[in-house]
Amino acid sequence: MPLNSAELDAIYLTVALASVTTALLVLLGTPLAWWLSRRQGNLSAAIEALVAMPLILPPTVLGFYLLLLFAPDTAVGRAWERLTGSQLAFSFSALVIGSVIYSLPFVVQPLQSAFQRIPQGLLQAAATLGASPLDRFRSVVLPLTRRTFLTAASLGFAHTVGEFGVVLMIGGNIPGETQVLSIALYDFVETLRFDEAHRLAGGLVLFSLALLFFLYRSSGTSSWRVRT
Amino acid sequence: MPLNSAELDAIYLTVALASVTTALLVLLGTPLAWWLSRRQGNLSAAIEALVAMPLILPPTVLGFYLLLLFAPDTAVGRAWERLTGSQLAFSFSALVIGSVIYSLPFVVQPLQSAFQRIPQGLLQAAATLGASPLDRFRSVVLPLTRRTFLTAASLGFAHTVGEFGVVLMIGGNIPGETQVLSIALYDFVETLRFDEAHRLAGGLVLFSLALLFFLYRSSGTSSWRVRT
Amino acid sequence: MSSLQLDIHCQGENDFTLDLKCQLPAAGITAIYGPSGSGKSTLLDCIAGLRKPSHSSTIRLNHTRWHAPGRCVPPWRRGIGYVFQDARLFPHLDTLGNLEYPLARSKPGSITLDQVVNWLELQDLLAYKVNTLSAGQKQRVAIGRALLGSPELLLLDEPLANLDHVAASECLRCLQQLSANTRIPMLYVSHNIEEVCQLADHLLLLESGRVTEQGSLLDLCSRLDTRLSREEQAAAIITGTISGQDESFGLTELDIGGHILRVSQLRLPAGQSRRIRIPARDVSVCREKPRNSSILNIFPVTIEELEDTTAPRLLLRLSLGRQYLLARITRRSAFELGLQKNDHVYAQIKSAALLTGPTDTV
Amino acid sequence: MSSLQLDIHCQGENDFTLDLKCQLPAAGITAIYGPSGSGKSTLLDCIAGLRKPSHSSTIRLNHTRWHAPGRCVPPWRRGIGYVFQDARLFPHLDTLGNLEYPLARSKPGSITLDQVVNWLELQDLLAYKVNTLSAGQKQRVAIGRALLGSPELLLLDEPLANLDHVAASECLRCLQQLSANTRIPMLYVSHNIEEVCQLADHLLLLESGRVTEQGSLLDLCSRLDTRLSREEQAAAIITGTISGQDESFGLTELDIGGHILRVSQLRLPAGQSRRIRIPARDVSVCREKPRNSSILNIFPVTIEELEDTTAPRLLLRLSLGRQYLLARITRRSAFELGLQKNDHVYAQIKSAALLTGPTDTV
Amino acid sequence: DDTVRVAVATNFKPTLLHLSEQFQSDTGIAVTLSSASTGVLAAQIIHGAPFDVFFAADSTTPEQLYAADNDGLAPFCYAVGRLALVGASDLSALADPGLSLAIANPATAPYGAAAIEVLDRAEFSPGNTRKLVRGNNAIQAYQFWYSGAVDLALVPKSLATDSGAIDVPRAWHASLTQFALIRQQGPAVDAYLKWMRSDTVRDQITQAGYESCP
Ligand SMILES: Nc1ncnc2c1ncn2[C@@H]1O[C@H](COP(=O)(O)OP(=O)(O)OP(=O)(O)O)[C@@H](O)[C@H]1O
Ligand SMILES: Nc1ncnc2c1ncn2[C@@H]1O[C@H](COP(=O)(O)OP(=O)(O)OP(=O)(O)O)[C@@H](O)[C@H]1O
Ligand code: MOO
Ligand SMILES: [Mg+2]
Ligand SMILES: [Mg+2]
Repeated sequence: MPLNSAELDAIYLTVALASVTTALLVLLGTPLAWWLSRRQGNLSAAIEALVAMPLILPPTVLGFYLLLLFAPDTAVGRAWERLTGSQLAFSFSALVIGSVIYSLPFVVQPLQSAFQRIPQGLLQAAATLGASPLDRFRSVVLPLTRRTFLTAASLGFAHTVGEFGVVLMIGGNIPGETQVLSIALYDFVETLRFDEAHRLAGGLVLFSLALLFFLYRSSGTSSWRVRT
Repeated sequence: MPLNSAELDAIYLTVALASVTTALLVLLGTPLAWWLSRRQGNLSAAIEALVAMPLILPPTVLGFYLLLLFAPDTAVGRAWERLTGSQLAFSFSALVIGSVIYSLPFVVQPLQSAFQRIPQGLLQAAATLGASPLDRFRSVVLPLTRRTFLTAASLGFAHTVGEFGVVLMIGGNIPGETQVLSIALYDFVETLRFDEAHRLAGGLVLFSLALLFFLYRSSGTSSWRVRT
Repeated sequence: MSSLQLDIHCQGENDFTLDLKCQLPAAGITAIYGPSGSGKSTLLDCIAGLRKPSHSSTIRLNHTRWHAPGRCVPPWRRGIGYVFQDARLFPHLDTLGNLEYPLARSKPGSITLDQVVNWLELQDLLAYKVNTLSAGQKQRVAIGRALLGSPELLLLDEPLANLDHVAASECLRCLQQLSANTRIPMLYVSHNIEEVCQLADHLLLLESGRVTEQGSLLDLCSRLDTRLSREEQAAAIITGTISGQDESFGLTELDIGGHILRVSQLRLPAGQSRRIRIPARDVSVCREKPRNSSILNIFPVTIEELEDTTAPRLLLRLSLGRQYLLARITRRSAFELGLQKNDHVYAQIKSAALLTGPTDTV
Repeated sequence: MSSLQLDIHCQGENDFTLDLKCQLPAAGITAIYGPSGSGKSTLLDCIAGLRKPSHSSTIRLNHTRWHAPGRCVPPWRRGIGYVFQDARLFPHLDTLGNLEYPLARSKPGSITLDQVVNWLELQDLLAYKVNTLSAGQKQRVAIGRALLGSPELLLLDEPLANLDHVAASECLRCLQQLSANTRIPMLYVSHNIEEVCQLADHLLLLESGRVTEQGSLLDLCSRLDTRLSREEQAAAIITGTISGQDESFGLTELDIGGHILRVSQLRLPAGQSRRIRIPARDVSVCREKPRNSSILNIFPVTIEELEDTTAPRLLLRLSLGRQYLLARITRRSAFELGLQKNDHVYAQIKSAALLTGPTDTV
Repeated sequence: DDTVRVAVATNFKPTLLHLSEQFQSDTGIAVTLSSASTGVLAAQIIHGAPFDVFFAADSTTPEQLYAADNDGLAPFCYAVGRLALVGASDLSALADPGLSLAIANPATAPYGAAAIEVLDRAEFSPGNTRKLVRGNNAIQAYQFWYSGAVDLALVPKSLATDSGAIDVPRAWHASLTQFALIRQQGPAVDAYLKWMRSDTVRDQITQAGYESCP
């Protein structure tokens, strides 16, 4: 079953979107989660609530509001155009931004609760051994929360691959530019082309299953477990 | 701005669906996460991958496959009808099942990594003090992972409230029966009734923000933190 | 007689194997002694059921088989109390919560919360979060918690390691009383031979996962060939009968086969018998009976055995009636005094050594 | 002179406040001694920067202000090594990984990995996961890790609590050597007064967060009014000059103001001076010089001070030339011998006590 | 059972909502409207969705459904859609490559296919390089324009009656005939059908931006 060029485009775009989004999710989510894990009080509770917010709105609706925000005649849209010279709405960048906002809670919340459970004493020990905060994070926190990072990143990746409401709305379903796999799949279902839908869905599921399986298996074997 | 009866129906249905789903997610997700956290190897990696699977498919497509599964002429559909006397597809039960499957990874994965980080020594201590496995879980594991339960449950709840692809597909958007808030909101946007959409979206966001805020604030203050 | 029967083979990581077969009395206090890494904690873990020994191992307390081929009682059904080397308090409960934890989970026992709080002086700590306790405070709470489970067997893994001297001897006294009053048998792991000798009735010496010596403390202590006697803190244990009280000087007189030994006051009725630990380093010998010495306890003894060594100091085994003393002296003194087996000499026991309070008497 | 200046006020939870102002020598080993919960760990935490004292507190090592109003150097810039009461090894690294952790993070020091591995006998443990180490093994790795940070100040919080006697004295010897060779000043928290006396040059006694006594070990040890002398294990420290070696019996002779004290062999050149710890309980007194005794060390002394007490035993302060010995005897003996201030008597020091190997000599 | 369960393609939902409310107040028979795109509704119907009446956005889908199980009444036309351009005052804007344009997805929506036919006309070929955004259905195409993200949109006239839309000539694309299918008959459904076919309703459908069936 050869893939046609539209499908290849969609696959490429999906992988690119999910990868960039996951990378950004981890990059942004990690410091945010760390900050939240070290703080208590109204401000951090408010930010936590805000991070969880995008979950409450149906993706298409969220996408609609993002579109209202990204349109060329809004402050955001104009600022983007001044900075990059191109329009934000219906661009790959818009997809990335939308996906990041949409999946942020799935990365921030597990990381935050993992960070909170890092034994304080280990960080203190590292500090007395000359490790700066960043170094401590890299050399103690990261290795101890590896599995949570894996979880968070795989949730974020999968969610971006599967997500389509937001992408559809702010991407405009432009083949080769913003048409990702999930939209292509959706189109097959919409047009009752079930055979093609089954084929694509089956491929997607098998590939993801295999990927996740190896991910989890490898994370399992080299896992550290504190005896005490 | 009084709510009309369709909106009230939708609110009621949404709260019911999200509550039942969250309860089931926690009920099913907890033992599953516990089991996964105690095991390593191919079987558990495979199950982990399976749990994460629904994420990869766009919700509508997932909904479509669930529809194929639940239809009255399938094994599942027939079995359900024999057991309960009513049709599964397009029923509230179907929505619950679909939502549970869809949101399971968001509950299982954080719980699993929290469980893995419970100090083994505390469980051993509890065992020597006469606590059976269930008792240990209740008296040691639960209190130590309270915050993760909160995270997991709130992610699951929010995701169910916001989720609509699956619900639309297997529920059929039937007012008073399967039309939840997210679909009603979607409908407003789709039928270009933007004022009503803004009103509903605004209400939903404010309410959820307030709820999450208080949830996170209360979980923050009474949090335990191990010094070492 | 009640006993704890062990036949354990437990393969660990790091090339370590615990391999032992022995029968310990399930009464009184049995000390487990051995160098770091010799498998003491591993042994307790096996007994508690926290670590699975090989299938063919047996662990039996009296007539209850805890582990046997085809049978393994889970830890929470073994009715044990375990004080871990690290305290392992529950961080989500305060001190009181930790103490109360076992109460609902074990059959009601004779030890009450109030008693434990009193013994271990936990009054002020009850409402504290456990993560704000000092290391010694934590350890005391852990001991209390284990006691409140009304165990049939108490496992203690260096419970006093983090306690200061005063708190430690206070705890030791408690444990002794407890052992006497409740008849809960105890397995007591310690690196501190003094502690061990003060407390234990029975001894198990471990090395690299194997038993090197085992027996009653009295036997093992007065023998020159055990690991114990090679220790810095070798001591003999002798038994005496309370024969009088010297109220004005706060001393008690014990009869040791006709000789009077003066020790710090023991409020016990005359006629009762008592064990006294006499460290070898506190005993010196003279050919003539010293006069006008501050040393109160001077006894005529016979040299039973002289350690044959080229080290700067050696051990003597001295018979005092039917009992034995150990003395550690320099080889130079032995030479200068021309000490020989069967010589009659005087043993002087530095009195103060016997006066160091409750911890010195068993 | 180099010094560690402390003026710390630190409000804890549970009504505990650490409140102390003192100047410690930033050289040699300073022991911090006090009952459980007296604030020893809290003090080390403040010095390490892990706990914030009040704004107005000052912590200064030589000319570096670590904490002062408006200034707070973070822990990782203080150049400290800290051995925690619980080992706090990194569970994601093996033993070697833990040891190497500080290497890249501190300026290269004079202590090498090989040395540390040798001193602490960690060869066999290098590839082990730290969660499979026994408690004592963990503690040794933690000590090694702290040393490898080449600290300017080493903080040790009961580092030997989980070690057996042999390993503990081995470690003690290392720390002493280290202190002598590298001149790293150390703050050493311990509950074990023997350990403290063997190791420390300087002493800080804490009680309920306050300093009760502070000074050089020699001063504090020979005074009858300090907490130390009230301890079971009170001891005097005296200084002597190596005057000869008795090769055949494995002894070394020290000159103490004209008197010869024989101790276990010290391989040091004649003329070098040495500190000897003499526990009060090992010293007895006689009016007449004993003859034919196994006790090698008998000195004429003068009673400087008699403790006035109604307890069964009392302390004597005895002058030996310009130095002092402590003797713990029963009140009964004091009475029977009619001991008085300024009496000339003989002090006999149970020789074996001075022969207990390296740990007994500083 | 005096409830009529109606599945309706989204483009017709606003119109039908209005009509059904009238029906409900006239007859007391309740009408529930479930809307989604034609494709989703069809998939649901195939798999047991309990709909009595299905208003599709095209003619082929109802015909396929009817051919599959051949029960109920044959599908019939209820309205013919018209395409309109929003965002410009003149159709010539379609030839301007500088103006972005939203249409419905031609693969899934009949209005999208019609829009492509219009854009394929020779006079608009200069605009071929424009940014062409495809909504998943006609509604979304309209939302793109509404949000300000695109300059122009080719959408059903029914959506744009009050947005200053310009009609696209009927002949420029294949006819947008919309068929309805009856799945389940009964007194309530019959009454509803009868009412839907009444002249008043036909007039209202026309006013809403549709044309009457041939
Ligand atoms: N969880 C474990 N997995 C594998 N090996 C272990 C584990 N715990 C301990 N060991 C190994 O078993 C041996 C005995 O350890 P154990 O803890 O029983 O010693 P111990 O006698 O209690 O020593 P210590 O006095 O230092 O506490 C050690 O060599 C240790 O490395
Ligand atoms: N993290 C903390 N928060 C609040 N209070 C604490 C904390 N840690 C210790 N304390 C309290 O401070 C006091 C001193 O504790 P610290 O740990 O300094 O004692 P310590 O002298 O080291 O005792 P130990 O010898 O038992 O280790 C104790 O009363 C303890 O309850
Ligand atoms: O009404 Mo449609 O079928 O979504 O264009
Ligand atoms: Mg151990
Ligand atoms: Mg402490």
